[in-house]
Amino acid sequence: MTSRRKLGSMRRVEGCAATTRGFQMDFSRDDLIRIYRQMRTIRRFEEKLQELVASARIGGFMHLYAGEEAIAVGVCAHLADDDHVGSTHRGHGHCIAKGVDVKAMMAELFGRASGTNKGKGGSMHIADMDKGMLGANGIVGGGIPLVTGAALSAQVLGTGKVAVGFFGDGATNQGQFHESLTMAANWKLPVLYVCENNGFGEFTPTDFVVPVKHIAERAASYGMRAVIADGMDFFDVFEKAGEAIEVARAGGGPTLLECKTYRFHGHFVGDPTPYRNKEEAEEWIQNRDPLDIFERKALETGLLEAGDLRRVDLEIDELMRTAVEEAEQGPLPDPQDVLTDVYVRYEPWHES
Amino acid sequence: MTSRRKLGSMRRVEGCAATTRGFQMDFSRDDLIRIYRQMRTIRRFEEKLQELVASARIGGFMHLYAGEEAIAVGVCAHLADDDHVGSTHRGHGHCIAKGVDVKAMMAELFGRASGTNKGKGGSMHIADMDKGMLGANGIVGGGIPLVTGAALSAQVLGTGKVAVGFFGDGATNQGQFHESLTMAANWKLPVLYVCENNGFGEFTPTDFVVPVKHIAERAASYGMRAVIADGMDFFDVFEKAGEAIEVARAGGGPTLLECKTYRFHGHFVGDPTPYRNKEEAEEWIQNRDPLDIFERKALETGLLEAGDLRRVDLEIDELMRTAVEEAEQGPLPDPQDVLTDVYVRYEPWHES
Amino acid sequence: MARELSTGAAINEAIAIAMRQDPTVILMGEDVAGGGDRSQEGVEEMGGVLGTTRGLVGEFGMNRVRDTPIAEMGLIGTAVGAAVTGLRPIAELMFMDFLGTCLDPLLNQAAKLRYMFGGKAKVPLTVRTVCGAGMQAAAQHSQSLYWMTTGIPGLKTVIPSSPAEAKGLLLASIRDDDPVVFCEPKRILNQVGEVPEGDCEIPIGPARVVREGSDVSLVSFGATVALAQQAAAALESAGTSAEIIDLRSLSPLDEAAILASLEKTGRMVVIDESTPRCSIARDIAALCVDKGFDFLDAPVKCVTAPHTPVPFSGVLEQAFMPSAQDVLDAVGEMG
Amino acid sequence: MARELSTGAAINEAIAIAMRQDPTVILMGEDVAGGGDRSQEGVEEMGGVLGTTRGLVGEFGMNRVRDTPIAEMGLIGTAVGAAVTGLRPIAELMFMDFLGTCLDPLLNQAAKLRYMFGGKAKVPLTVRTVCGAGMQAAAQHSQSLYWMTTGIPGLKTVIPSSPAEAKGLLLASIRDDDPVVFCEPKRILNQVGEVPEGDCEIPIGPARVVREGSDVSLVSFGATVALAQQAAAALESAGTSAEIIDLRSLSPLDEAAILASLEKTGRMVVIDESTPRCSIARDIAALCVDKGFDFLDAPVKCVTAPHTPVPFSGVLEQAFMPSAQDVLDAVGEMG
Ligand SMILES: Cc1ncc(C[n+]2csc(CCOP(=O)(O)OP(=O)(O)O)c2C)c(N)n1
Ligand SMILES: Cc1ncc(C[n+]2csc(CCOP(=O)(O)OP(=O)(O)O)c2C)c(N)n1
Ligand SMILES: [Mg+2]
Ligand SMILES: [Mg+2]
Repeated sequence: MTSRRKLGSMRRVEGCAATTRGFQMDFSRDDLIRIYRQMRTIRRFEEKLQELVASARIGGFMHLYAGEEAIAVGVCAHLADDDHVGSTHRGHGHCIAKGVDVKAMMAELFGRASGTNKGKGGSMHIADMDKGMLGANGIVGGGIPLVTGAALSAQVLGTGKVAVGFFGDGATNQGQFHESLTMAANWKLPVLYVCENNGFGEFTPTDFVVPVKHIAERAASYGMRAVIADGMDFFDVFEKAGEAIEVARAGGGPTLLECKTYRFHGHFVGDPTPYRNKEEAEEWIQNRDPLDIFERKALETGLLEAGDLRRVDLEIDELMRTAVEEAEQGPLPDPQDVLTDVYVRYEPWHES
Repeated sequence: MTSRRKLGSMRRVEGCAATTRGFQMDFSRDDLIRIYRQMRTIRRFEEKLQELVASARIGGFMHLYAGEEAIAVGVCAHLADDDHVGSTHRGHGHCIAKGVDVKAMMAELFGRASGTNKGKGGSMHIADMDKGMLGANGIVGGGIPLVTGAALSAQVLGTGKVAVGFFGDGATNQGQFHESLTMAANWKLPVLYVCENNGFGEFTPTDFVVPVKHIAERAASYGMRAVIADGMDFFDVFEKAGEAIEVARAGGGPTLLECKTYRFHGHFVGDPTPYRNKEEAEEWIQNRDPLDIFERKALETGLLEAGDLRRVDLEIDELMRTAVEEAEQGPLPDPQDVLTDVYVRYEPWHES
Repeated sequence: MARELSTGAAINEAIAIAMRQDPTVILMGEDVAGGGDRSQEGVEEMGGVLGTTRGLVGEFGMNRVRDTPIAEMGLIGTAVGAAVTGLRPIAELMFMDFLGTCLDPLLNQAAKLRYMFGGKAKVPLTVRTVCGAGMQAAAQHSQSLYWMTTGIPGLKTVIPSSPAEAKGLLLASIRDDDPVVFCEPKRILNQVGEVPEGDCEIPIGPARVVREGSDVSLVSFGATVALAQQAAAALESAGTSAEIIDLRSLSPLDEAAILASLEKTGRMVVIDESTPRCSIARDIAALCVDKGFDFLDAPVKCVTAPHTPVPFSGVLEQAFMPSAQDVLDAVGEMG
Repeated sequence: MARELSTGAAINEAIAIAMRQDPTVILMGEDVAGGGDRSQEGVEEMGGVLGTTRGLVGEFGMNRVRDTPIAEMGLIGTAVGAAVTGLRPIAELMFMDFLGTCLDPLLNQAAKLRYMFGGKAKVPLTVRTVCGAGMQAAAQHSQSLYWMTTGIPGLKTVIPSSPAEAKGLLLASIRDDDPVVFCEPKRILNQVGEVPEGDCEIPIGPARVVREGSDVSLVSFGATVALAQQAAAALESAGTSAEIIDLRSLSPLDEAAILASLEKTGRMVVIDESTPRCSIARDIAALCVDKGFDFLDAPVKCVTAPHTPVPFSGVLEQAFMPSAQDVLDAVGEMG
């Protein structure tokens, strides 16, 4: 089966056979620029955050997504606003790829009332229900049952929506992973589980704590489809995620998609990474940068020129500058707001 | 590799290669009678309990092991008192096979101070540390990390002990199963995980909630050795458990041993089993009774006669009679003892 | 019109009413249908270990009544995810003791999503769960852990004391837009009483004055309301007039009702079947010594179980559980 | 001799002393070594996310210092199993918020095994865990859930207030034959203070009188001891003499010390950084209105965080956390 794909044209694919055979991808110039813009936005956003934390202009625990951009963008390209995504502590990339407003995200990180979460969430909890973004999540593995539940909603109500859960290699050791995938497999829920295998959980190499070579092997415990993608190559991720999402929408059940990747920074901002092999890090960062790989392949299509992308870069630099500026000038929450938003309704309520 | 085995001769097998090839089993007449005695004791114990609950002479939640005797006995035959076993809500069989005193067990079920647990535990918590019995467990999957920890003790301290965890098919859906097996595989702990797949978790058929055909397939998620045994055949269980325990003691790491079995009674005493297929149940109970299978094979050796086993039956009937009698006459706990045994030391202690 | 029903049957009726009314209400849990594949000939369902949900899969089908694997983290976590994305799930946690196996989705997700998201989500989830001692179910199947869910901001905790209360409060819990932990005390599940037909929602929050009195206030909830009633009857014969409050909801807590009763009587006993430390009983006593200080004529007494696990043996379990006599003793000690 | 050390370094020292002395003591947790395979050339360990356990894998090796997978249920459950079979494990639960992912082995196994077995087992386990707000770590990394472990019979809960206290109390916790949850308040981890060299065990149970006073008792623990001290200094200038109690251990609780102080001053404020419902603060207030009723000259005041999750934004987090001013206000309200 081959089919022509456009970004954003992939919702509600009817009658698609549950197959894993590849399909030909055909992107327009606009598509390519849009993809590049998302990936570059994520990268710049993270670079900006590193600066801001280093200069103590923002606080909190901060985990950067730089290096893994092809995954969030490659997967979310198949999703509409009402498809749900669940994320992790390393969630900025998923948010941006799912269409969350970058300025509101920045404001959130500055703890402003103008932030996505009114300043109550911060980096590990950025969410936007209007964009189907069920939140970053500070609990490793905690987002996995949430998206499983979103897929259950879709199935019970027959909406045709699909849910996607992003999580790390380390998270696959969590009971929440095991229990969720068991349920999704039993019920053939419309969900895609995307493991971002970046070779580390915090400071511990994956192979030290995960007793199989490929995370994809773990799908055997659920009789689940499993696919491995090159997480540094947008096109590979896009293709494999697209197939899996089609299968899911068509009632063919869940897929575990393992994307091999690397995080370009430490586990958190400030981590000096003494535990990682310098040459290995160099190799990934110098030679396997997902932005470089994308740019090379995009230019090969002949649809655009390097200059087109450099213009995007400038545009994004400007966006970041104004995002920081506006965030910093954004209104601080009223201290009294600590008490609001706990419940929809809570009566009798007595503040003690 | 073949080797001659005797019951109780299997501890501390040194330098054994981690192989799964079968070994020839050679039992003496005494061995066979001992095995039969254990299996029949379990069966009679459970039959007695059913009577006692039906006539309201004992209370509490009661799950019977009848039908699964070959597993507990076949596995525990390889263990010494200082090897640890962890069990489930359906734990009487494991206790008896591990050598826990039957009269003290009965007294426990009568809630007597003379019980294994001084009347504080009851059916779901019978334990005997002197026999390496880490307790039945009321939490499905709760015993799995406990035996993993026992195996960790053995490894850290270099004692050469091995640990065995029994659990049901339903328990393999628990996060505790997944997390424990991950750890055991990473560290090559000396542990044997024995799944008693009796086709149901409470009233729900296994294939309704476990998305793979064989529980053994789940070992793939841990890169772990996996073996399937006929849980109704003592000899098959004995052989496969023996190999796995040898591997474990020799540093070869854990094994997941799936034993296919059936519970002859309802999930708990009083369960009318409307959910199970009558013919299927008949087939298992009439034609696959582990005691019948054992008896047939034991008699085939020519080492003993049916009469030998009937004498054992009578002996056990007598044991049960006196066990119940003594239990019923045993001392009730002093109500004040509700307060003791919580801590080794708790000061300042103020009872409110 | 009201008929006599058991608490279990009243709960069943509430679920059925809610499910008929609102197609987004679903029921999920271990063996809530109870028998797996309904399509198999001659196979009947159990409707849960205690039979509470029998018949619901027949009426609502397997799309809306789902037997889950024995995987509480997945069960409750999935229910939370479903609740934020359009369903209104009723998830059954078979015994409250199993909170140990699924605390994270309640503590860190259900309770916090709305707040962390700045109010931009709601979690209309009901977790039904059986609690309490009294059936010799021993240490891992007898706990009263409602203090644990009450202490978590973002959750509500509701506990009925009779069949009618169970029906009314469960209807409100299911329809509530916040996550509610609905506790079903083992000892009242088979208790029979009058239950109104049809819809009879009881709002979550306000406590109920079970009986007016002037000398001492007995604050109770769930299965301890019956203890309070026994104690009040005995006190009556001794010439002491006891007022009984049934809290109904532990979070939110009807502070005003508690303080009003204290103001009236000047003396209070809180009766709670859980263990003492950080209990509801002590929580309420603390309320009294803060906001009700001027009303206090005597120490506030907490009648609870001791600081121990729940023992198996009948004699020990009886010693463990608070009794009406304990309430009388507490009143006696107040002087 | 005493030197200045941070609380983190004091904890590190206590672990090293205990491990040197007793070969059955092991350390396990996520990244407690922090860097996986120590054998790899040029690779250095981190010693935990906060660096607390740095260097220990070097001294004690990978058999006794074990990096675990991110699997708290397995981590804590395995530690419990190891504790009943001959080891004396120190298990690190990175943040106390993660109790949600490993409550069962604590609630239903560690806390109950001894009791369920009729006293025939012991569980010498220490769970070290970081708690508290103040680092903008937001709702899932800032909770003070010690009330939850305190409420569980069978567990002990200990919380130090300074580097020296941390060293002494951790030594006692590791050597204790019961399961101890040892809480490390985030805000004191980098605090520096005098710490005795060598063994300096502080027994678990007795509270400490930090400062004698006659007008009001401030009961505090962990990071709130510092708040009490600030408040006491301010009260002093206003002519009010405050006595400060540092509880050290929340379970067991030194009721006698609390009541003795109340008897002396007649007025009490309990300062607790957790949320209010079923908190340690309210638990202690309840103690006062029961056993200390005759000593009470004023309402017992609880200074706690509000009944909300922990917000991210600095201004909100400041509003969330109890302050010395809140303590002064509470004293003021007492009249
Ligand atoms: C339940 C839980 N345990 C531990 C942590 C601490 N923690 C935060 S991120 C992380 C590593 C996660 O590794 P992985 O899943 O591979 O994701 P990555 O950071 O590599 O993207 C850990 C252990 C947590 N947040 N939640
Ligand atoms: C954590 C937990 N969840 C649910 C239960 C209730 N329960 C007791 S036994 C059981 C079924 C267990 O099935 P399986 O593991 O296959 O063991 P079997 O009873 O078939 O031997 C369930 C659900 C429990 N005790 N603990
Ligand atoms: Mg990773
Ligand atoms: Mg089973």
